[in-house]
Amino acid sequence: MAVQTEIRLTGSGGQGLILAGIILAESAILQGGNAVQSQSYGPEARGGASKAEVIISEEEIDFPKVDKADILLSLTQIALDKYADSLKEDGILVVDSELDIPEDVKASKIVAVPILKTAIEKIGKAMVANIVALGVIQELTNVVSKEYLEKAVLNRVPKGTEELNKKALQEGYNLVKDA
Amino acid sequence: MAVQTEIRLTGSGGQGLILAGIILAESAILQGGNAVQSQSYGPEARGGASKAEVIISEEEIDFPKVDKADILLSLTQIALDKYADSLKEDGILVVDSELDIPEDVKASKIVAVPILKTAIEKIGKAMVANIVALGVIQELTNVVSKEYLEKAVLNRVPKGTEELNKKALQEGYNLVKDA
Amino acid sequence: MASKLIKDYFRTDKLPHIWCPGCGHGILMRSVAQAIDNLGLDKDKVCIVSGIGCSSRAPGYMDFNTLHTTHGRALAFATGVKLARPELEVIVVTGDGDCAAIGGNHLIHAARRNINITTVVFNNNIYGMTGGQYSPTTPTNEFGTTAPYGNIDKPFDIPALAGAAGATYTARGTAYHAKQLTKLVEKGIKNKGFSLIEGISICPTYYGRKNKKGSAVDMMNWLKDNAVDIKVAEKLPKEKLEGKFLIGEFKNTTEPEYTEEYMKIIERFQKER
Amino acid sequence: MASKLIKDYFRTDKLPHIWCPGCGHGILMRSVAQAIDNLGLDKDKVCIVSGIGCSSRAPGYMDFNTLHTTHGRALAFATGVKLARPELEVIVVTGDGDCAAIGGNHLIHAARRNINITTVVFNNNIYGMTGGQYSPTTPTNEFGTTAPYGNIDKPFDIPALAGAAGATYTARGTAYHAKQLTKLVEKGIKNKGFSLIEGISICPTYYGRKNKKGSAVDMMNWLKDNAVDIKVAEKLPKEKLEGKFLIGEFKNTTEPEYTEEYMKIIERFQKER
Amino acid sequence: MSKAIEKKANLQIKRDLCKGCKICVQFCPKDVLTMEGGKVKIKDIEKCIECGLCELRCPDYAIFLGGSEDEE
Amino acid sequence: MSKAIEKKANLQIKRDLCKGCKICVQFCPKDVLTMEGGKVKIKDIEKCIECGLCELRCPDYAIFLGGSEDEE
Amino acid sequence: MKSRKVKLMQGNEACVEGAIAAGMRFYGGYPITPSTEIAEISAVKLPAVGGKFIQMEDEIGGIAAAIGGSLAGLKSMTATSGPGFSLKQENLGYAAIAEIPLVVVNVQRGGPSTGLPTAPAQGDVMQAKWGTHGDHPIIALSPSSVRETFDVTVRAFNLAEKYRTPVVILTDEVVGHMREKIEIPDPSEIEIIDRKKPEVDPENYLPYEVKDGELVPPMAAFGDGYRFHVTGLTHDETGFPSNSSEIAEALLNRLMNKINANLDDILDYEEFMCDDAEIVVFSYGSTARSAKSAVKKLREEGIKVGLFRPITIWPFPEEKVYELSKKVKSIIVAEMNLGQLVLEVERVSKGNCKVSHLGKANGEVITPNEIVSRVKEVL
Amino acid sequence: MKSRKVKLMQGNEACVEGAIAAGMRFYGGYPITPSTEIAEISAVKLPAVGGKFIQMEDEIGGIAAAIGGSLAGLKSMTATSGPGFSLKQENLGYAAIAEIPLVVVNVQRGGPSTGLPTAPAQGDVMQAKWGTHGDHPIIALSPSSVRETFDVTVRAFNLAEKYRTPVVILTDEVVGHMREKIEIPDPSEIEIIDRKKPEVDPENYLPYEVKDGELVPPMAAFGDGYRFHVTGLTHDETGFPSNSSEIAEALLNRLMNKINANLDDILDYEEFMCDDAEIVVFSYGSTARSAKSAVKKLREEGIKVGLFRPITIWPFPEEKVYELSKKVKSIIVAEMNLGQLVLEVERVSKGNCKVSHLGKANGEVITPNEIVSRVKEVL
Ligand SMILES: Cc1ncc(C[n+]2csc(CCOP(=O)(O)OP(=O)(O)O)c2C)c(N)n1
Ligand SMILES: Cc1ncc(C[n+]2csc(CCOP(=O)(O)OP(=O)(O)O)c2C)c(N)n1
Ligand code: SF4
Ligand code: SF4
Ligand code: SF4
Ligand code: SF4
Ligand code: SF4
Ligand code: SF4
Ligand SMILES: [Mg+2]
Ligand SMILES: [Mg+2]
Repeated sequence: MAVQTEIRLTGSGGQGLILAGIILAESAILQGGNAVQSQSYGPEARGGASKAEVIISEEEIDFPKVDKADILLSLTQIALDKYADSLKEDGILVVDSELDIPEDVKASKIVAVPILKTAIEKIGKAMVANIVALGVIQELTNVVSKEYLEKAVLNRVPKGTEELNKKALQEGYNLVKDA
Repeated sequence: MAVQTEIRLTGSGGQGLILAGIILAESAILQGGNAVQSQSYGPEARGGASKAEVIISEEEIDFPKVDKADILLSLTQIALDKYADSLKEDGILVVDSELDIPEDVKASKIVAVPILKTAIEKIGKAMVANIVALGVIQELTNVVSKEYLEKAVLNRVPKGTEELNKKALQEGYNLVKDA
Repeated sequence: MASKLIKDYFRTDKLPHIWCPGCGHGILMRSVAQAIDNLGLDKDKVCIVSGIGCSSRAPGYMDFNTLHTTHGRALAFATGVKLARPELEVIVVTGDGDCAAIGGNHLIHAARRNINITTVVFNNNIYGMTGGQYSPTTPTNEFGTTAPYGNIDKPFDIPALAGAAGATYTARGTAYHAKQLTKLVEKGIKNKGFSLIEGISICPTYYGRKNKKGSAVDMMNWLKDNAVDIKVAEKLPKEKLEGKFLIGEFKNTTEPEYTEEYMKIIERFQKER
Repeated sequence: MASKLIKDYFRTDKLPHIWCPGCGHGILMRSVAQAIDNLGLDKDKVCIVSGIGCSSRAPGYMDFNTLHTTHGRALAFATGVKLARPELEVIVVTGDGDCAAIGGNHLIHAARRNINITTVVFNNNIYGMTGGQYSPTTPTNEFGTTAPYGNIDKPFDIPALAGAAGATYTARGTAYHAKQLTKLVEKGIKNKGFSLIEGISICPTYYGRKNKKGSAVDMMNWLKDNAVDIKVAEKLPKEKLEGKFLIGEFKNTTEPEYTEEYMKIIERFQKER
Repeated sequence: MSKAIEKKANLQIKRDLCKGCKICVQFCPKDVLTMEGGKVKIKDIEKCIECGLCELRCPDYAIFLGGSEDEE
Repeated sequence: MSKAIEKKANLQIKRDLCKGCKICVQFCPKDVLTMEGGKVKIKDIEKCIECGLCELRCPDYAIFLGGSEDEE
Repeated sequence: MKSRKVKLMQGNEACVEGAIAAGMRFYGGYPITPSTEIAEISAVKLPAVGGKFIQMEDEIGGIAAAIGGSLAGLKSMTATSGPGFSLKQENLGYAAIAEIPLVVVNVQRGGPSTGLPTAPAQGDVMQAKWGTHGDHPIIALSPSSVRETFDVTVRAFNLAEKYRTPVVILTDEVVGHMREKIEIPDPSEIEIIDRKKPEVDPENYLPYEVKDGELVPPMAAFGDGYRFHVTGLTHDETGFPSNSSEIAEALLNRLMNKINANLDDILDYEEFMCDDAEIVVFSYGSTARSAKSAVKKLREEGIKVGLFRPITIWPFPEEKVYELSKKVKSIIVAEMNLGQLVLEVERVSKGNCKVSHLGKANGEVITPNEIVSRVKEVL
Repeated sequence: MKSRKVKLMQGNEACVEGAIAAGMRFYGGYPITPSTEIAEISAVKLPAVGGKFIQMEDEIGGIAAAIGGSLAGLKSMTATSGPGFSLKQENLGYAAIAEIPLVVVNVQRGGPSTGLPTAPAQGDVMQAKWGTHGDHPIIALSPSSVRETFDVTVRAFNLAEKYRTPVVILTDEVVGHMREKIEIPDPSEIEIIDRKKPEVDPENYLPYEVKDGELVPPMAAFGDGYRFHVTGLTHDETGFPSNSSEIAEALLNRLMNKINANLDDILDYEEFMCDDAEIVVFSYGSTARSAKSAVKKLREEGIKVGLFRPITIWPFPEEKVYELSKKVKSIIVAEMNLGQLVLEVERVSKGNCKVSHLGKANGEVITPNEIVSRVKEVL
């Protein structure tokens, strides 16, 4: 069971985190593994914090929900405050560098990189922050391979935005490499 | 349990047999006894045979339906044919004298008297045949006393028809006395 | 043996029907069959759907594909039948209670969709089957077993309601004006869209008795004396219409029909292949 | 702290409300409160009832007796409240789905009874709460998640439907024309009988996005440009009304009111004593 | 069954279906019909103009013109 | 809370309620308002004619004239 | 001075008499055989006591209006039969979660669907507990006679008010339509319970707050000056919706508990000749009358048989039946259905004794003789 | 050549894929969270296969239209969640008595009433069997995964067609909304069962007549040239209503029997590590995944525990559970409600082993750890 990686992507409503979760899960599947993706629904999701969860495994995935995450991504302060303590003590926290990281967060690694800024400034589209974030996660954890992650991204993004999104991924990788 | 008298009044829709059943039951109650009255409902009751049932007893009445009747009244052929064999072997059958009595009927007593004709000719109202029938049953069986039967009739019939109905009862008594 | 119409379109072994002596429903049911006969429809391609009520017993007597559903839901079932198999001529026979009380929502939505179903309401202004409670068409101040002190509700004008909801054909006839009613049902069936024909019926057993309307004959006479054809009415002064009600055709328009529009979507896909 | 109107009539601790940025429902809800304020009603004697939907969340924010019921049933619950306690001013806040889809039957029957309830429909032409399915007011050919190939239904004209069913006051306003809407709601409340005011809302999140209507501002501009006051419309040539919709007062009549009529029955008994 | 059918000229009555509502009697323009024993009966067939109104309005399909003969 | 309130002349903004829809900005007849950081902001209070249209149409009750002051 | 009227009365009429005696002042419904008389008689009688009757457009509207009436402060009832009971299910759940006192009568007829509309049945017994979605509390009572219909209706209102919950009366065509002798008690003899009203000021009123040790919150009426919010969403003690799992859990637990912690008060049953019984017939409603008659006959023959008759059907008298199961050789469950409460009897008997079913769902009643024969078979 | 598509798919989508693969060509419904995607995806996909989608005015209309569609010859489905499932109950009974093949999906959410609309629950399990009035047959299936949702939906259609009965699919918000890897089988690999059509001429067709030894009558469609009558009233083999108690009895017996006599075909379940188990966790739907995870963990610790997972919920796998109860020390029923199927487990266990309940109805799922702890407590 330890072969399972549990990922929680958090932020606010319009940030495309569910799509990011789907892409992660799909890349795992393309790669021949198993994956489950889920999310919180409901009217409360409209305003407040939003989350998407992905479990990636080589084996059968029984319990489909993430309890404590191996990897936690937070793009907004509200989301970070809400979910920070749902990270495993030996987990990895990825946050946008604009955020204040609560003092009591326990993690094996905390990575604060300018995800939103990169999306806006380097790609020119705030919308692709989710893809940038995927790049960051990949580069950091290799939970899925770049090859399949790229495939999965291209499968899911709107026609005509392929290059943009590829670039976003690349910028994500770079954020880690350069860090 | 043998102190219970079970009465089934049968005929066609408009003949007022349910009212007759209610009156019988009410006279038993006025008299200090116990009574249950029931009937068949349903669309089928509109056309075909209609029935009302009364159980009269000094004691608590448990099963409220009449299975085999002690007294069976039939005012129409259809009703008689349908219900004739629901009479106890030692029961009393009261029919309008116009009807053909099935050969295989078993009863301790069969009384065929011109109930409908009496109502029409002597009272001038076919409608009161039910009351004439009650008179017949009373005179034959004394299942309730005349005093309380009369009271019950007067309680239930429309204002202004009291005399008519008293007369109908009387004619009912007479039909038996004269027989 | 029976009249040719009855023999051709009814399940004669189910007759006599359960309706009371003088019940207007039998007259209206005959008009529906006559309309079908006049149009020469294929019996196998006609589906008659009803809900629950005295009126809704009609399909059991009629020799077509017949569906006796739950109270108020005839039009919803009929919508399923029609959409699944648009080549069927779907006719709903319903009562004022079935159609306009519990079934009111399905009525307005079927009308709104303009789905090609013809609805004939046997309106006797009462719930007959359950023994005389007031219905949404019982006139104000009249009586029902649940309106012992006189009805304080206003009645619906069913064709007007259906028209406002989107029906493309609406009309009213009566059991007395049975020939006209047949024509109205015929035109309703021919209308490619949602048609509603109200047929004023008589219920001597409950509505009549509760409201001292006399015998079935008296009630038929009342229909005769109080129905005014809309074409005549247009020429009459208002005073002359006091207390009367209108019969005839109220609305007859053309709009896209629901199942045809749906088929267009399917065809788009078939072309793509 | 909040504006006086909000402070006086809203549960400010429940704000911000759950509605999306730019959702028209907030504007309409404010108009309802403004109308109540203008009339100087006693807050303790006002009861606001809703069903289920984004719009139907309104009562939760309003500082009156408030009742959030089941989907579509607001008017049926409200009828019970009003009949039980006629001194209450009962206002129903509902959505196009709540009121005209699942709740259509209660709408037409409350209208028919002319019970003194004021219904304000927040019509955003979509089911917002469940994520953008077409509603009975989604225009033909537009899109919803369940109308991926374009809606083939015709939309209801809700005030016309309510009027045909018996409502004595009907009107339409919009989120853009919020002042007028306030007046219409005021008149609806004052009407002693059933009043229906349709308030055209905007749902940028689903209806807007699905139909490429742009931002909330764009949708407000659309309301501004396409609503024509009925008084103005009467003077315009037909061509000028093409594709436009009417706002203003459509029906304003007087008929016996249901709870008053019921009280008369009770009074008869009280006199008899 | 067949004995329940009274047939005169082209007018037929199926007495077992008749429920005695009198509608046909009342609205026959030529006063052809009457009641007997709670059921309809032809009083004067000669007057019948075969207008079909009795058939049209009989709620029980008990009276009619012509009718189908192809049963045994 | 109070620091979220920007008050100028008679026009008040409650930034924590503002969801940034821009309706007030767009329909202000005098171009008094603008957006900043996704929320409304007063650009030029001098122009304000206190017409109340922003208050009337703000779906979130985040902008208004006057307002009640009886809270601490 | 006490006046007791002795009358011949129909079960459905006794229901209305009981309801009015208990304080019913609002009826919302839609007619359906065999419950229609309850609506009809309510329409006749309510205005005379200042009460309100309304015939709604359907059964959904009927229960909705009754809930509205209850919220406006009037004791409210709706009555129906099978198809209508199915339609009322959604709002029955609403009344349960929003804790609205309400009496819902189901005069059972033959099902499923339109079935046998004029015939008796006891086929909606499980539905009374499980018909609406989600876990929820419910009380259901089943009278066997006209007189008991009166009493049970009074009790239904009392329980509804006391526990702020919908209470279902499960009667059937036989009990509803038969006429029987009934002695109507003097009003002074009838215990009437009214809902508890808040004692706090409006400012301090939390509509779903319970005092320590209590399970049922006091209830204001709309218009009383307490401006509160009612919703069918999971809510906290303020009455406003909440998505918190703790609050959801606390709410549901309290709702279930207000019934389960008060079984002594809520459960009601009759034991007839059970003391030395080796076989017990478990039966309720009109069928229990056949059972009683059968028991009497069998006792005459010296057969040790008794009758257990639950009057409270839901909550199910678990403990009592469990005790019985340990004492007797066999329990025969006689009910007019194809096996409903027998499942509960089987469950709580835990294999202690033989449990068998004597069922019927063909529109006819179970006769005393059928029960007699079955007992003899089991012997 | 067989093509198997491997995809990431949502449970609700798999339901539609399975339905279309099984031959669904008609969908009538009304949206409600968390089932809405089933409607939305049906709206997208049906026209492409020549099928029909209609959004009706409410849930009652949705199931009614679906029944109409089925009578007109198309395989039909409707989907909903709690409140809508309550509204569909009346017509569910209609489909049962009129023997209309129909699939009804309930993606369960938190109840009662509006409750917790976006949270998962398993609170409508008893309702699936008892929600409509009167005794009636029902089949209910509950999948645990996206892939199984596909299979179970195919099976639901097959059972509906084979037994001419409504089949309920009880899924929940977790299974409905999560995305999982699914390998869609090639059409050639999917067994499809169609309703039996009459072989006789129209003149000799009796719509409810069964051949000797059979329990399910062949079914013509409206428009096929067989002009038959369908009613929700109790009817005889001609399809016309009857008040005869013999006919009523024969009809209901046959309806119940067509399910009860075919349990071998209808029942489906998974047993995981039950062979030597001393404790068995009984769980279904999404909760069974937590249970499986817990069992695996416990087995790693050497604890002899197994999982019994019914996929067919109704009819209840009585015999199987009875056998288990004789073998094990304890059965723990884990379900997201306050005690529903546990009642059945208790009943059929007849006291053979300890039966306990691990329930939750607060909108949260039961976690593997909670099950692990409970098992250790019971040990
Ligand atoms: C759900 C449901 N509610 C109520 C009933 C009882 N019911 C049967 S028919 C009927 C009224 C019928 O009235 P209408 O449609 O006018 O028909 P009529 O008998 O007057 O011809 C009612 C209330 C029912 N069968 N089902
Ligand atoms: C019985 C029932 N069916 C369906 C739903 C799901 N549902 C909730 S709100 C809604 C539609 C709301 O639309 P509308 O009334 O127009 O309100 P809006 O959200 O657009 O303001 C639906 C279908 C429900 N809660 N209950
Ligand atoms: S009760 Fe009325 S509507 Fe029903 S059959 Fe009799 S007369 Fe006709
Ligand atoms: S979904 Fe639409 S209607 Fe609902 S709150 Fe958002 S904008 Fe408003
Ligand atoms: S056909 Fe005409 S004239 Fe002849 S009996 Fe009939 S109604 Fe009279
Ligand atoms: S109309 Fe028909 S039922 Fe009536 S009396 Fe004439 S034949 Fe008989
Ligand atoms: S009050 Fe008028 S002028 Fe001033 S900011 Fe608001 S809309 Fe603009
Ligand atoms: S209208 Fe209100 S919510 Fe929108 S931008 Fe202006 S202040 Fe903010
Ligand atoms: Mg009627
Ligand atoms: Mg809407």
